[in-house]
Amino acid sequence: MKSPVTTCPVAIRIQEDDFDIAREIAVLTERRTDIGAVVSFSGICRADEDSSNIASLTLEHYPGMAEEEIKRHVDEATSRWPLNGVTVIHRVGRFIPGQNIVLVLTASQHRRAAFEAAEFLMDYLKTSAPFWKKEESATGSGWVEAQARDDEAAARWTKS
Amino acid sequence: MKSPVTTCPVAIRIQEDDFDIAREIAVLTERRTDIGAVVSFSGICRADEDSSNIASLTLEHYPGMAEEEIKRHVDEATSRWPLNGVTVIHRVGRFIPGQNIVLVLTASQHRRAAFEAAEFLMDYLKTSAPFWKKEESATGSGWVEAQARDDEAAARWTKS
Amino acid sequence: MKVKYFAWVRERIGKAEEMIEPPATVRTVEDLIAWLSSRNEAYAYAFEKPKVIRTAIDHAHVKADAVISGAREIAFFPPMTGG
Amino acid sequence: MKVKYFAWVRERIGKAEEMIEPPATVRTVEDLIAWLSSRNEAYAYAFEKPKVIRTAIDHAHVKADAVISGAREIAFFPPMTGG
Repeated sequence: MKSPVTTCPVAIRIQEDDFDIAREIAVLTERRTDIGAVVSFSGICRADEDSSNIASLTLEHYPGMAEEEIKRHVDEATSRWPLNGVTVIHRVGRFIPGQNIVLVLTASQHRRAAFEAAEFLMDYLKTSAPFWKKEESATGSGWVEAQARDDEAAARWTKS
Repeated sequence: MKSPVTTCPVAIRIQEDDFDIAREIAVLTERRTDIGAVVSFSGICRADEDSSNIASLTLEHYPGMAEEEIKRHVDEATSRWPLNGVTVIHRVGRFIPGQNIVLVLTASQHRRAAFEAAEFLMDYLKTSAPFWKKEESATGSGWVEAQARDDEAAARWTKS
Repeated sequence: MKVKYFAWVRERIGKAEEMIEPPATVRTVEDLIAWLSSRNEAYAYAFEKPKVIRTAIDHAHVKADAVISGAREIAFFPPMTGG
Repeated sequence: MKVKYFAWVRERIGKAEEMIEPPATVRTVEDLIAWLSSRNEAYAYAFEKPKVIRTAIDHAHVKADAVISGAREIAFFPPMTGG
């Protein structure tokens, strides 16, 4: 039999606008019959970040480096897992609780690769992509501190 | 501060109709500000299951037991991870490559719980929920055989 | 009791369900498979590799040594391939 | 070379970027942080805990002992909190 040609389109966007998960999944999967598994992760602004009541979150990034850093990790993901498509969208600007912040989509023949690659990408976005969150609450505003648990999550993927 | 009341709505459906991921995510997250992470898994009919070219897949299930078996595993997932919502939709009937078969959605405060619970549910759906796939190809039709790798994937979650 | 068959077990036996009344000596799932297999070639073919067959009693997975008395519905099927 | 500051490093220094010309004795990222810190209290405050500060040279993360010669753009920022 003929093995189908597998391609892995990659889309990386940093934008203020919201994203449409269904549309992004459709873009990845339309007219393809080699994808068996699609995993999506959406990160949403919560009202209770670190036990203070959040009124809003402002996301700042390092233009240029942010895209390049995400690209480096997407490239690592596509070399580590047999992926058929990856989409990463990170929003910047000011958000209120309930609004979308980040989307990671991974497509593969089998679910394990799609799950692992999505988790890998999220762990690296959290700890290595140059984005910073400032939170506003009733008691004032301040920069969100990095979490040790995020460093530990990213460290899981280091090849020994 | 007042800790927000966290609820975990559960929806389990077995249906012939397609599902709309965006709508299902909206149902889980609308008017909530306690959800920080939503993971979706969609399983899609591939053209190249087990190295034969698939024309169609027919999904049969055990009505009654299928819903109960999924419910048992959703209950286990909600007891093992702090989840804010779970949706499982499994389609039955006849599918051609490219069509959706299954959707698992998990919502949580943090991404790790959402990722692990979604993977746990998929591993158990594959090995323990009473569904069977029959494939048709140019050379005939036959029942898809269970994969050892799926049993191994499910065994990861057994508490020792 | 009611017995249900799924996937190729159903196809080999040629029916999706039936009512049966096994004798009292048929105590376990294993006994029931042997008793059904002795009926005719269709059953014998369906159950030719008993270790492959999965069984549920009243919608819960059980092992071959499970006791069948009191069961309302017993189902036989191949390993599941959903998801 | 161009220097950029992000998040609370930017807020403490009071600007997002600037051109600098450090003397040749400033060889590494560590040296540069010390040299900037000596300029005034705003810089000293931004860099008061140098171990917390992350540095990128030309869009790539580097460590404190990285050599800065040849760099077009150096950025200082706190640990990242995206995603």
